[in-house]
Amino acid sequence: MGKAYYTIAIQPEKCNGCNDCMVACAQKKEGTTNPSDARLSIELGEEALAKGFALCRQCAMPQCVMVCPSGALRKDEETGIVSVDETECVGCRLCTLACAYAGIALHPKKQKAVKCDLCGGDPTCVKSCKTGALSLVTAGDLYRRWGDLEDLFVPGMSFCLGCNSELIVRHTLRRVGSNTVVATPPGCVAGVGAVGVNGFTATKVPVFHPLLTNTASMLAGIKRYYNRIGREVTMLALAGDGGTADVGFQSLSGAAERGEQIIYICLDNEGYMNTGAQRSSTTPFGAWTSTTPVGEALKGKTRDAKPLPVIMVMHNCEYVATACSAFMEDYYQKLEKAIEASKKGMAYIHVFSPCPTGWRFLPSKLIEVGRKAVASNMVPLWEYSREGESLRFTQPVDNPIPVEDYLFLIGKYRHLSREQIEHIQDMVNERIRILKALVKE
Amino acid sequence: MINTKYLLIGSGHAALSAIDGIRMQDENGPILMTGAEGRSPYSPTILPYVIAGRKDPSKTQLKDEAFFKTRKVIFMEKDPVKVLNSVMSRAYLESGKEVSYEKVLVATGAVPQVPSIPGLDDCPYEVLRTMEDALKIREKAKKAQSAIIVGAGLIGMHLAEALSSLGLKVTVVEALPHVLGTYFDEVSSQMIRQSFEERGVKILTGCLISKAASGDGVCALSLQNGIDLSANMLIIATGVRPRTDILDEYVKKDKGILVDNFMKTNVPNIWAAGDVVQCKDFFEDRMVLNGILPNAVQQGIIAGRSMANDNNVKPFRGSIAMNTFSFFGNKALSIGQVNGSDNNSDLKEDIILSSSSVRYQKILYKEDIIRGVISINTQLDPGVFLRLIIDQISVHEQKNLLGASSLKAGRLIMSARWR
Amino acid sequence: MYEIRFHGRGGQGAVLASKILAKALADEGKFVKATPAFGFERRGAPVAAFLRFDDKEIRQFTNIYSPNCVICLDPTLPRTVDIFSGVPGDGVWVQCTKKSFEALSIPKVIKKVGICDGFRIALDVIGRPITNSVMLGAFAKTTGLVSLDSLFKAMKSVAFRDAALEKNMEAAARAFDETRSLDLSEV
Amino acid sequence: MPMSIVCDGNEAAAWGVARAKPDMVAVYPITPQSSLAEYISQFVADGIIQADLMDVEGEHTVLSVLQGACLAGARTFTATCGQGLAFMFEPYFRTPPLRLPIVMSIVTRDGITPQCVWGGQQDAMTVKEVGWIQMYCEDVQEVMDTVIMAFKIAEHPDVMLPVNVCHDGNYLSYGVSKAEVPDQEDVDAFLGRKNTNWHVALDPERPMAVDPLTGGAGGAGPSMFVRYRKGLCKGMQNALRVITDVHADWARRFGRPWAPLVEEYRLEDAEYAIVTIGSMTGAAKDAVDEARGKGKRVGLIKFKTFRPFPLKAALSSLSKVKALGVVDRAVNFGWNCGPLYQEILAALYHLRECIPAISFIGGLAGSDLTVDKFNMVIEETEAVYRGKPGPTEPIWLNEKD
Repeated sequence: MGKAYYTIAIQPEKCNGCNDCMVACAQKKEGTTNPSDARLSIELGEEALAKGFALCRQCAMPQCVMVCPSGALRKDEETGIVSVDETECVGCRLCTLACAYAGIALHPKKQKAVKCDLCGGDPTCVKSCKTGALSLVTAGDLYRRWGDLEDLFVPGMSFCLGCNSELIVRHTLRRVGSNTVVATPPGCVAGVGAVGVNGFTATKVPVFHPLLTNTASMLAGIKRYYNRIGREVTMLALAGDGGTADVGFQSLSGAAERGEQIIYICLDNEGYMNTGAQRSSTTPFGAWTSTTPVGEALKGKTRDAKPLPVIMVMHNCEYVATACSAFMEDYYQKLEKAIEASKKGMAYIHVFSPCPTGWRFLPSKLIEVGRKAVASNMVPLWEYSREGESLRFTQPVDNPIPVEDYLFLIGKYRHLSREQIEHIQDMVNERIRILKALVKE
Repeated sequence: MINTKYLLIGSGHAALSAIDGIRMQDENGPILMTGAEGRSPYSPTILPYVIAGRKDPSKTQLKDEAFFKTRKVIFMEKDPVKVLNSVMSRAYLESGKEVSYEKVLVATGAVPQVPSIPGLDDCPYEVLRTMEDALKIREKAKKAQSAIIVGAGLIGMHLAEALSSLGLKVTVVEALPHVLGTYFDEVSSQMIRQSFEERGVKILTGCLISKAASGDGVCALSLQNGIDLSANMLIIATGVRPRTDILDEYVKKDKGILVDNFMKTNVPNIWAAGDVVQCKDFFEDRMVLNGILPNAVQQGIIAGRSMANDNNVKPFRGSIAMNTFSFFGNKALSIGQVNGSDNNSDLKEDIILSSSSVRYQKILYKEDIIRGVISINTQLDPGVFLRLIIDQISVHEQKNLLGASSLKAGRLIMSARWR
Repeated sequence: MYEIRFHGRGGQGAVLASKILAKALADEGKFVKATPAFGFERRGAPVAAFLRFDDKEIRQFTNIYSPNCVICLDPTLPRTVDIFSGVPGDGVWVQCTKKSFEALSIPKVIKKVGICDGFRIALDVIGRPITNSVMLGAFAKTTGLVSLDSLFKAMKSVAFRDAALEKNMEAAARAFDETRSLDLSEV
Repeated sequence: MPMSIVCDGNEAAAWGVARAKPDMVAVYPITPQSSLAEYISQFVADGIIQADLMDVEGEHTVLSVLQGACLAGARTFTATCGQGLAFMFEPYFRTPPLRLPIVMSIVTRDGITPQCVWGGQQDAMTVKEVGWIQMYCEDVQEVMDTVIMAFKIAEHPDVMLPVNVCHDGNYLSYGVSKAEVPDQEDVDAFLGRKNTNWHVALDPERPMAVDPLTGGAGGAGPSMFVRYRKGLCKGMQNALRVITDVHADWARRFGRPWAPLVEEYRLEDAEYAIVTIGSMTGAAKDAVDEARGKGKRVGLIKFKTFRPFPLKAALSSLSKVKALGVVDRAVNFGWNCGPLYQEILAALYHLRECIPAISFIGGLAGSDLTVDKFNMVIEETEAVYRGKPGPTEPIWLNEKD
């Protein structure tokens, strides 16, 4: 359990549909050159990026193995390869019903299940792929790759136990790298000493406190000068919702409008969490904060959260995305796009950042809170790029769980009345409707 | 007395999946699994293949010793639970041992349902649920020339093919108007039937049995429509019922053990999964029996994770009827709601039918969402379609392509949703 | 020190006229200081601008309250604004008008009057009733304190909008030709 | 050959900027600074200024982008006034402790409310305590020259502080006069090699944390904070010397000897003096000349550098007379007098004797400080010199205009 195994990963945007992988596989497995004999398949759709893949993921908990009544399928605990013992297969095809990736099929002649076995660990298809669309990775590979990147924050910063922002900022700076100037305005990240305390610094890159109000402006000034002298240096903002959606909004808005080349990460913990949990404009309706308290007359915040990421879409940004630490791969992919986009203009990522301290839930529930926020559509994960000209859900939620399943995980919502919950559910439904309208069919 | 944290009663797919479910969250909590037959775990689904000689009965084991060892599971192969005392959290085994558990999963599966037919009790009939049953039928079939199978469900039809392939003259008697009526519509059912009949299997549908008799190595059935049948073997394959007899009265049951979407019974530390449960239906608000292998696996995982306090476990989506069925080299598939005509008049059908060969496909939609699929010998990925149904993915744009080129369309839609 | 006060309406270019004249005088070696009276730039509102020049350095940056010369860019303005306010005597008045000397009411403090039908010239040449360049030509003719060439040079250094430099010079030149002056001390 | 032009103060400032060759300029228009913003934009458009022009959405961002650019090593310039300065105040008051040598013109304007778009020094005077160097100009040419000199002062290693070059809204912003634009090579030679962020930088090639949390009740924090504060004060005091040196250097190179800190006019044998600041001084000098013509022994003391307050230079001049009339173009509400007057009183404490002084407040909201007004100032001051008890309240010069 918990071991990371190899699997073949596909990057659809790199695939040109040449079929080399399928031919190579067919040759190796069947001695033919007929792509339909291959253990993987790539179908081309009408649009350039539309591709239909059929390929085994060598799942960690393979459903095909679990449903096989014949004991013919097994996952090697060492290599992770899911393989078929053809002599034991009776051809019942229950495995094909269990696999959502079309990764296993019945051999038309032998009437036995056949599937990719990674060629024992050195897959022919990957070697044959000239565009780099196919690669052999472990699920853990990604994490290991991230882990191998240098953590450019020092250890021992005084984040709260289970802080989501720490997770995000450390990962972010790892990926963005050392040729970077980091701005972290007053807020949790700065408050834990990200810029340093009393003469000691907390990062291995240049870092500074902008004002709560001018993060994007200051970065814009730095970037413009580096551009002027012909040096490519990345500008990274790690700001909270106060410095972004509230007093910092004008400078952000102006910088986005002017297309300043900045990666702006907003860590939205829905309030001023480092100074005693006061309300911000991204605090959701009904939430308790120290300035929207719960009493006889008032029951938490009376207004809905400002939908900042959507606002940023309409702001001349090159790239806008929402993210959540419960979906780190999703975040990393967005981060990579943001890095690219920031070479042309502003890349804005709005990271949902649950706060165990200020929201009142156990640190151990952090990821669960994130998952349920996404599963309930409280926090839809999407991205927009100016090039793509359309908004795209990266973790579509077709059957959202009721928002109360999310709300009741968190202390700041404990007092909510039925009417308040309904209001939040209505708001969530309405915002999803608006977002969907921005998706180009 | 044996103490354990997790007791798993049964050794089928549900119980085995529960092991992995528990171990996702709890790496070391003691697990005890009890089997009834003194065999390595196997699947009843494989039994027709054993009878047909296509599967070596000694090679049916689903999991080897290493599986239990790496997962730290104690498997007592032949210690069936006799009674479960839900109040004391104790299981009393037939061997006389007592097991004290913190949490228990009841995955006792099902037992054959035998209809009451006058005279049947005196006949040497067979049922097929255990390996012993299979071996017995296989032995008998070696000496027999003919067999009557009562019930044209999956087991009955599987058996009919198996026995027919062994050279027996097979007659199938079914009370309902069609074979495999649960899974296939009239057209596809007729195609399957025709295929059987072409190979000499006699199929009598819409026939009720009035009495049974035996003597001289021959079993005889009288049907209500006046037909008399006789054969060397009589096999009853009229379905199964959940095996709930070990439970006391505190555990709520209807036809099966009633469970919620996390496979929990009304008793806080008792879970149930697999063929023994009665659970939510996927499409409709009702509690249904659930004798379907992939559902049992799903339930087992959910039950295991729930037992180990995994807060992120997603609830069971509800039982969906589904099966793959192979007959004489043909491939049939059924998922979800397949009959639009009955009480589901809002379903729309998209049908491809080939008259020249055995080829048929029907996709049922409710608006833009797929509700069911029947396929006989057409190309599609069953698992992809199952996922499209479960996730209720709107396929408005791709409807035409889904009907005409199901394999490609399904893969395109699914791939677009992966990351 | 010689002090000039421009009167005009917003849009007629009184402030620009003071700037041009300042440049022209500076070019002729004079020390100059010019300031506009400040207000919102509403079209049609009365505006004023002030200019001092001298052969020695001028230090004060203030408005002008007792001008030696009043230049009025608009024919209707004398009816609403006391353009002669503070003129101490022996004053010079350069007025945009199509009236004759006889039709003007000339106060006692004015010693010399220059008139020019600036509107007609501006409309003829520039196409719009902007009289600043015209009245600079009239001022040059009336007073002889600045040469037309210096004015042209100054105009060239000012960024005229719509590239109307040529037309403005033409208008100033025509005004120079058409301006008639009356010396009351000789009467 | 220096180019001779006739221009207003805003254009003169823009020419100063052009000759100083900044890397980045950011401006947000506001009356009466707008034409300065326009000149700069036009100069950038015409290639006269080869700087990155940041056309941003407000003064707050104006100064913020310049702070960023400056931290990366850029020479920067901006200009504002009045409400724009108020809106800019948040980044404004951290610029000095960041030790960023930004040069900013304040085209001084009176404060609201009542609503007012005209000149007055209320804006600059209101922000005088936060560590910017402030120099007030008298004349169009001085505006141009001082803008150039400001860069050299700001970027001096002993100073490293931002500089405000203040010129009066209306009278200097729009006031036209002859001016000389110095040759580029001469200015280049004067300013020397640019090195704006030798001290504090945001550069991945030499990572440092700019502005870490500093302070608290114990540990290294408080002493470190005091060190920062004392450093800033030292930079301010160093600036007095540097301003003087730079003005001397300017006079040597360009032949225009502006008084760097305090200017004395006809003070040598004066019995009493009037004290001025900014563009009012011209008319004041004319009034002094007139009075002298009538045999009155009056002199004038003009403050060019107001921050840091040139205490020594001020005392040297103030101690030469026996009565003072201080004319302010702004109000010190807390003391019911003009702000310069208040500073003069503080300076006078350092003399062992008491010199009577009157506070005059005039020129508010664009009102005119004419020679006549200064005649009155001289009369009142003379009366006090002659022994009449001074007024206990300020005299409002334009009260009856």
